[in-house]
Amino acid sequence: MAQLESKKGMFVDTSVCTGCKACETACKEWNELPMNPDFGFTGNSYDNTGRLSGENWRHVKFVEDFSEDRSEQRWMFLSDSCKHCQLAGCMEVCPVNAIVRTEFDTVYIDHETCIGCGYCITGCPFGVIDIGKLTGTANKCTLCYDRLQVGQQPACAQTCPTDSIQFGDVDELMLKAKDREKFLRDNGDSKAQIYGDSDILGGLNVFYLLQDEPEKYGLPSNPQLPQKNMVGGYWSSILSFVAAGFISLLSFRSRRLSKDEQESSDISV
Amino acid sequence: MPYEYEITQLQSPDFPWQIVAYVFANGIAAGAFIIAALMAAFGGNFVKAGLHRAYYISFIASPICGLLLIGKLQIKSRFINVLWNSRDGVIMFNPNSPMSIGGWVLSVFAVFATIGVIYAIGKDGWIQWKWFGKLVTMARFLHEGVISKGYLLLGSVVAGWFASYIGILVTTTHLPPWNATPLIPVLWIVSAMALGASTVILLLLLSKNNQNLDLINRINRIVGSMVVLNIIVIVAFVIGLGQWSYAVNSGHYGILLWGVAVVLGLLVPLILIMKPAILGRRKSLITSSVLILLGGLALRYVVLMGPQAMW
Amino acid sequence: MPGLGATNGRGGATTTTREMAESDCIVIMGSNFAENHPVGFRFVLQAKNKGARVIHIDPRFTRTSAMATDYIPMRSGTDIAFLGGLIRYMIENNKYFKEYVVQYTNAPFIIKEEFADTEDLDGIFSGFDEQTRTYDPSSWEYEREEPIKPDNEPTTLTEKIAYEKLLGRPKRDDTLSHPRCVFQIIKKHYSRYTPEMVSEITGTPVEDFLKVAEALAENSTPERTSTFVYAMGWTQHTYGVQCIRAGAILQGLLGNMGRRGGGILALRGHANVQGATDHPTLYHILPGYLDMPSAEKNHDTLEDYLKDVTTPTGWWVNYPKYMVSLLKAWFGDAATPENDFGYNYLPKNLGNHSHYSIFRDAYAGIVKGMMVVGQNPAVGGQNATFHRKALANLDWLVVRDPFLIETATFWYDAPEVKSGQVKTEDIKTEVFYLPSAVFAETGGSFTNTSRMMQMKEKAADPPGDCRSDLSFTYELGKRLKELYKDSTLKRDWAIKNLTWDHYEPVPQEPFKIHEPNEEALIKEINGYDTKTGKPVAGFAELKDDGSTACGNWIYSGVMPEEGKNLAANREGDDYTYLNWGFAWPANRRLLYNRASARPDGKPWSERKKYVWWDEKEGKWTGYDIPDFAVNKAPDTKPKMDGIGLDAHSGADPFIMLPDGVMQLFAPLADGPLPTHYEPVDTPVENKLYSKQPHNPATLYYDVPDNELHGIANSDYPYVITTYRVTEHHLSGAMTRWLPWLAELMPELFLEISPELAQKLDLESGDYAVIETSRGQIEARALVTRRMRPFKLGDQFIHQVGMPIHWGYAGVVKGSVPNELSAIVGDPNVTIHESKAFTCNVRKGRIKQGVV
Amino acid sequence: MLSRRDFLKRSGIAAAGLTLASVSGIQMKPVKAQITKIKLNAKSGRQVPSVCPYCAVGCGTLITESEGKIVHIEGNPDSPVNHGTLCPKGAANLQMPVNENRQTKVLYRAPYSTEWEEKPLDWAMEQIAQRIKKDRDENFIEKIDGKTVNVNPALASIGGSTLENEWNYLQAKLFRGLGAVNIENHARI
Repeated sequence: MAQLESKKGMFVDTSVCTGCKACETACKEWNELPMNPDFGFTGNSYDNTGRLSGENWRHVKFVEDFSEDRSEQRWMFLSDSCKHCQLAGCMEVCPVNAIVRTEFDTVYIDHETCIGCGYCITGCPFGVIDIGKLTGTANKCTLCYDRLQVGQQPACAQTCPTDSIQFGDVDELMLKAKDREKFLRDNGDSKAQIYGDSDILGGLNVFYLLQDEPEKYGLPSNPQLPQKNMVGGYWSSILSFVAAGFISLLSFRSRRLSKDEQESSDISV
Repeated sequence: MPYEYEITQLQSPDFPWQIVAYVFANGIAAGAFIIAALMAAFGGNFVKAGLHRAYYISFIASPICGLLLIGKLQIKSRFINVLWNSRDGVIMFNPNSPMSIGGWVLSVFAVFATIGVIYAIGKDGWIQWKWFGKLVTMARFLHEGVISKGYLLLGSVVAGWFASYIGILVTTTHLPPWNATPLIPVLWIVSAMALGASTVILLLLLSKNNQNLDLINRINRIVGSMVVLNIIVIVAFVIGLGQWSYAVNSGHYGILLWGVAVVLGLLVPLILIMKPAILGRRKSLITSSVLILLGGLALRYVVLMGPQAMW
Repeated sequence: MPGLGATNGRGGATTTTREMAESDCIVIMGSNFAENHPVGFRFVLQAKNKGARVIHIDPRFTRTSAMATDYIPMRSGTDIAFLGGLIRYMIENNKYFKEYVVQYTNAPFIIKEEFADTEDLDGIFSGFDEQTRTYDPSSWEYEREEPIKPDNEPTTLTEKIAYEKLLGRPKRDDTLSHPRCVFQIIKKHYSRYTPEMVSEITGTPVEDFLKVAEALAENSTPERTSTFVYAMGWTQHTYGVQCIRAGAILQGLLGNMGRRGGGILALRGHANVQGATDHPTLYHILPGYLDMPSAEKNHDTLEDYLKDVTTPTGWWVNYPKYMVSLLKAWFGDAATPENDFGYNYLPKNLGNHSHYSIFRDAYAGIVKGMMVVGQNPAVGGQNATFHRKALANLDWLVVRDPFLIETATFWYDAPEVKSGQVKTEDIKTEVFYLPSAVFAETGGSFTNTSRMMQMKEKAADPPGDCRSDLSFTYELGKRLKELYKDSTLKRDWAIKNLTWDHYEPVPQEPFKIHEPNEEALIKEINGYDTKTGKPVAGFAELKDDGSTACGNWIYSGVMPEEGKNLAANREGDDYTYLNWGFAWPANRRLLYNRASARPDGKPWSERKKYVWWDEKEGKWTGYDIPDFAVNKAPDTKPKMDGIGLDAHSGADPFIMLPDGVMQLFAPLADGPLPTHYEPVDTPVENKLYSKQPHNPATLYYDVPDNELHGIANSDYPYVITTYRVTEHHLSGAMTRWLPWLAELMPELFLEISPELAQKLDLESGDYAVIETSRGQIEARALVTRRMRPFKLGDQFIHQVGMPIHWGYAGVVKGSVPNELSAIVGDPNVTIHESKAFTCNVRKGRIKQGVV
Repeated sequence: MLSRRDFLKRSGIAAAGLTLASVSGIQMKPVKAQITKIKLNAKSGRQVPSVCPYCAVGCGTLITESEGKIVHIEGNPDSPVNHGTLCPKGAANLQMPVNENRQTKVLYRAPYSTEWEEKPLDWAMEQIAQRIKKDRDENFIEKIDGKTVNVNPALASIGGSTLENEWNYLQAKLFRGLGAVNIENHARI
């Protein structure tokens, strides 16, 4: 059994992100991901990537927050990817244990084991995972597991021009994030908030400093594990089995055959 | 104005058509087994004659289920990973994943179905090889021996679990229509009973000896009660979805659900069961069973494909 | 970059991207810093996180505005009105840096009687010739004392020319109160640029304008410095150079030039646009910004030429040394004093051979053959349809590029061919397409926007027939010299005697395709002693008697010893990184840094000390190499009859300029002071000078389909500006063929405000047609509140904008936005006006959609 | 069929139906995941320092070359200009050399022809040199009303801002040697 060597993660500070998408390109360059097959102009600000998918492991979101009279003017960017959650919905539902917790405390999809069933896609509360067109297996950010093994930082953290994506130990990063949050709040950015502290799925190893409510960025404010529904599923299946079984027995055994059942002489004809 | 991001950018798993066919075959296999096992164990005294033939259905349906499940995977050659984890060299079992449990339930059910078919073949006397005889005696002991009631009950429970685990699987997700209601497993079990019973009736009608008469009528009454239960559960399911009911009510999903699954697949058979005279006893039985099968297929298509089209 | 050249003495950014982090107030105007120089922007954010003000002035709310502390909207094309307003504000409210202005600028100098300002002549300066539409600058001279000639005889060519041209010292009034001193002239010139007038012209609310003025004033003191950042938003106008001049004057008045965290950062667009103007593939200069001999002036002999271009005082007194050394480098031993070192075998410019003139001459059949290397004029040139017509009139065309770009495929792929207006069979041009190696497959160097030359190393051999452009030019030169080997004609002297063989490629493991000898080339650029062949240590060692040769004097010092190439240094540090690469001149990173110290040599403040006089050592020292004579004490008195730097005192930081001080008042082709004029296509009148709506000295081109819209043209009511996005690179030739970048920005789009979009019934994603008299294109509408209508007095003007990266070839295709803009030129550098013109927008698609 | 965008716009915030947690009330504990180490091999090779060819900031890059092929390009952490960071264009540098859209053959289009022909490089170089000489000899202007000008108006050179200093210097030297005056690059447009 391997040991946890360190708790690596990334802190994405959206207050210094200029939305340049270098992280998207660097991720594709290092992982040799192909062009998004159904790319096109989306009409949603400068975001033509649309969503995370088998080919886009990083997706920069563009949120235009402007009042009618332009008194409030904010253009917010968020470089979204897998959050490598402590309580990972995908890992919980994977039927073949292809999704593992690595020695760096990150969530990695082992491409040799994955059977491409697609169940983890529904397990992730953030809609991160998708089947890769080339590999047929589930695909998502690996936090550059291969680079970590040779002591390098992930390609997106390395390339981020304004150091918005910072790589390191999760605990140190969280301290840095808390300072940053305080600095922003003191300077009039009252809605600045950390998303991904231990209150969300036990803590996200890739966490964000947002400049507004999570909903504005399309992030769930209270994501849960899918397992919260499983127990109810068992209860309802057991109860319904008993009910169905009992009712069918009742109707099978009832004495009085109905009139026309007696005259059913013509069945065998 | 450019639209903001949806509440959460969830993804559809894009389960292919095989999942609908699988759940259909699963329903028939499990339903048939339950009818055969439960009625044999607790059905009271009645002419058991053709009942064992139901095991043929569940035996034939379970490999079909297996093949369809494998067909659903993107990497088909690695289906065994569900049971054996070659990387760590251990049995693969993840209690938190309904799909992992589903893999095992399918295997266990296949064992019960095999034993059942051996018992059925034994009764029908098809295979006379010596070594097969030993198996038949063992099957006969299980099916008719002193522990038969317990064995058959256990078999039924496994069959029930096999029928409903797909419901639990789709409920243990983040896609709102699926995880917004506890009733999908109920839907599958009740629908499975109806499908199973109808298939058994069709099988018995084919064998044309009339001492099945009483058995067919009794099973037909099960079908009647299950159809009623089915309708109730479907209505409860759609209401229970709350504002997500849109996923199954809109467009062609709505037509399939209410038109085919409910009216054609349940109401018409209910009438035929109540008033067989309309088409004549034999013809109405056949039509009602076929319609129930058709309705069950439509129901599975709507409940599985509708919500996926939303994400 | 004559804007900065005329004001400070050198045509280049005065500071570095790193220096942004030291600034207290960064004004980004005419630039989208975060979009087009994203990595440079990291230092702006470092400054912001240290509490600096980041002000972005732009018609659009862009990625830079998202990061700025203040976003200030402004109508395209009104930069000078805004800056003029700021200059007036600083003077009227006494916020200028008095001691800096008096000591380090020509504010106290007195101008001649004959000078008349635009306030007197309603929009034009004195000396304007209506026929030729040009200025005679003689009336803008200083009033000078009597010249004092040195009594000894000149010993060298440099002294001979300098003694002859020596002028008297300009009269000055240090109280800045004389009515004809530069300070008062500037005060009068901008007196009507009040905040209200500026708001009416630019559409910027008055309070926003005052926010900028106060921020700049607070942060321009001995303790605090502000910096300006600009790019194409300032330059691409028919008064582009004057926009830069306005910014430079403002920085001069605020005392920010040459100081830590101050200066002006010009953000150049291409990796080596600075290098391509230093070793110029430009028509009007020779290497090192030496003037190109011209047939229109008295440049008949070397001496006549030197007399015309050399300034007797200031560093440019050494001009003859650099010209002779250049000729020795080019012609080697064949260049002798007897034949003026081969001067007369160089060509002389017959007039304006700028980009548009070349294409006009190509269209007229004067230019027979054109070589296009790493450029894409068929899409990048203004009025691109005309550019393609010109290409179609060439006899032959060579295109070198890694991809099959639009310039190579115009004859079958261009919209006018696809729509049937032009037939491929009718196009006579013979086209040679040669695939070229890319940056990773060649050595060589780039000079970045902060004048720093960095070497690249070759990583792998280019595939197939791809060759580096350097080996192509070297091979071509070898073949041409072979063809002219036996010619005895005088006119072939130059090509025959060009020194060429020392570039012979030296095989280098592990490669199979070899590059010309890079070291020999850099040694030639650095300069060497013609007798010993030893590289010179710097341009101070260059002589005017032919004993030294130097390919480009401003890079002299890059190879002080044989084989020691400073541009290949790779030892960085966290501030001025002097050991990383080589910055011209003499590795100085921040120009005019003498001005970062008081006249007496002490730093203006402890917080902002950068270069100061070390009393003990008796030399200038600091974080950077002093842009000054190292051992010249601050209290040195100027020699009244001295030439060169001797004529300057110890407190004259601008050593390149004749009087050693910053020229707030500086003669250029369109006047000594920036003046607000409307673009040639504009929706409104010029509210300041009714009789002069446009820049009077604008260069107009009468080429087909190039007619202008003029003022308030009802067919073209909306202001339009063109720009770039970070995912693509200019004409898209280096990004539209890359799938990873093509998918990030797949289609040409038009950014439009919801107010206008509603009027035109456009929603995000709809197709819109954009029309001008030059062309018609289609684009996807991107409706966003980042665009806004501008309130000009009682009038509302709508503004739209679109990026220029698309064309009819590549992984992603689209219409060519440059088909909309007109060919028109600024009088100093003939740059076009694609940052502000007018257009019409309607919903729908054009007939033969390109895509 | 309703596309999901319209669907969500219609219903606004999702008021889910009866949630299972409310029904079952039991929270299933997550499985204690064990740690798994899977050995991967990162791309590696000879590191060559270079400069990004796009904008003028001059970011330092490191090119990884193995067996004569360029396999990866990322920012050079030692460079004080960019500290190892790159913008999207810089991060996509690899697709300049490694790109199937890239041309590797010399193409020639004869006058009035309607398609390309592939030609050897040597042939093309020779043709170009001869054409330059022919045009120069035919159109060279030595004197204009008595003043020597030595101008070859027939030749033009366009380009240079995207190319190395060494090329710009050599091109300027060669073309001035040929008497060309029509020399321009991107700096002006």
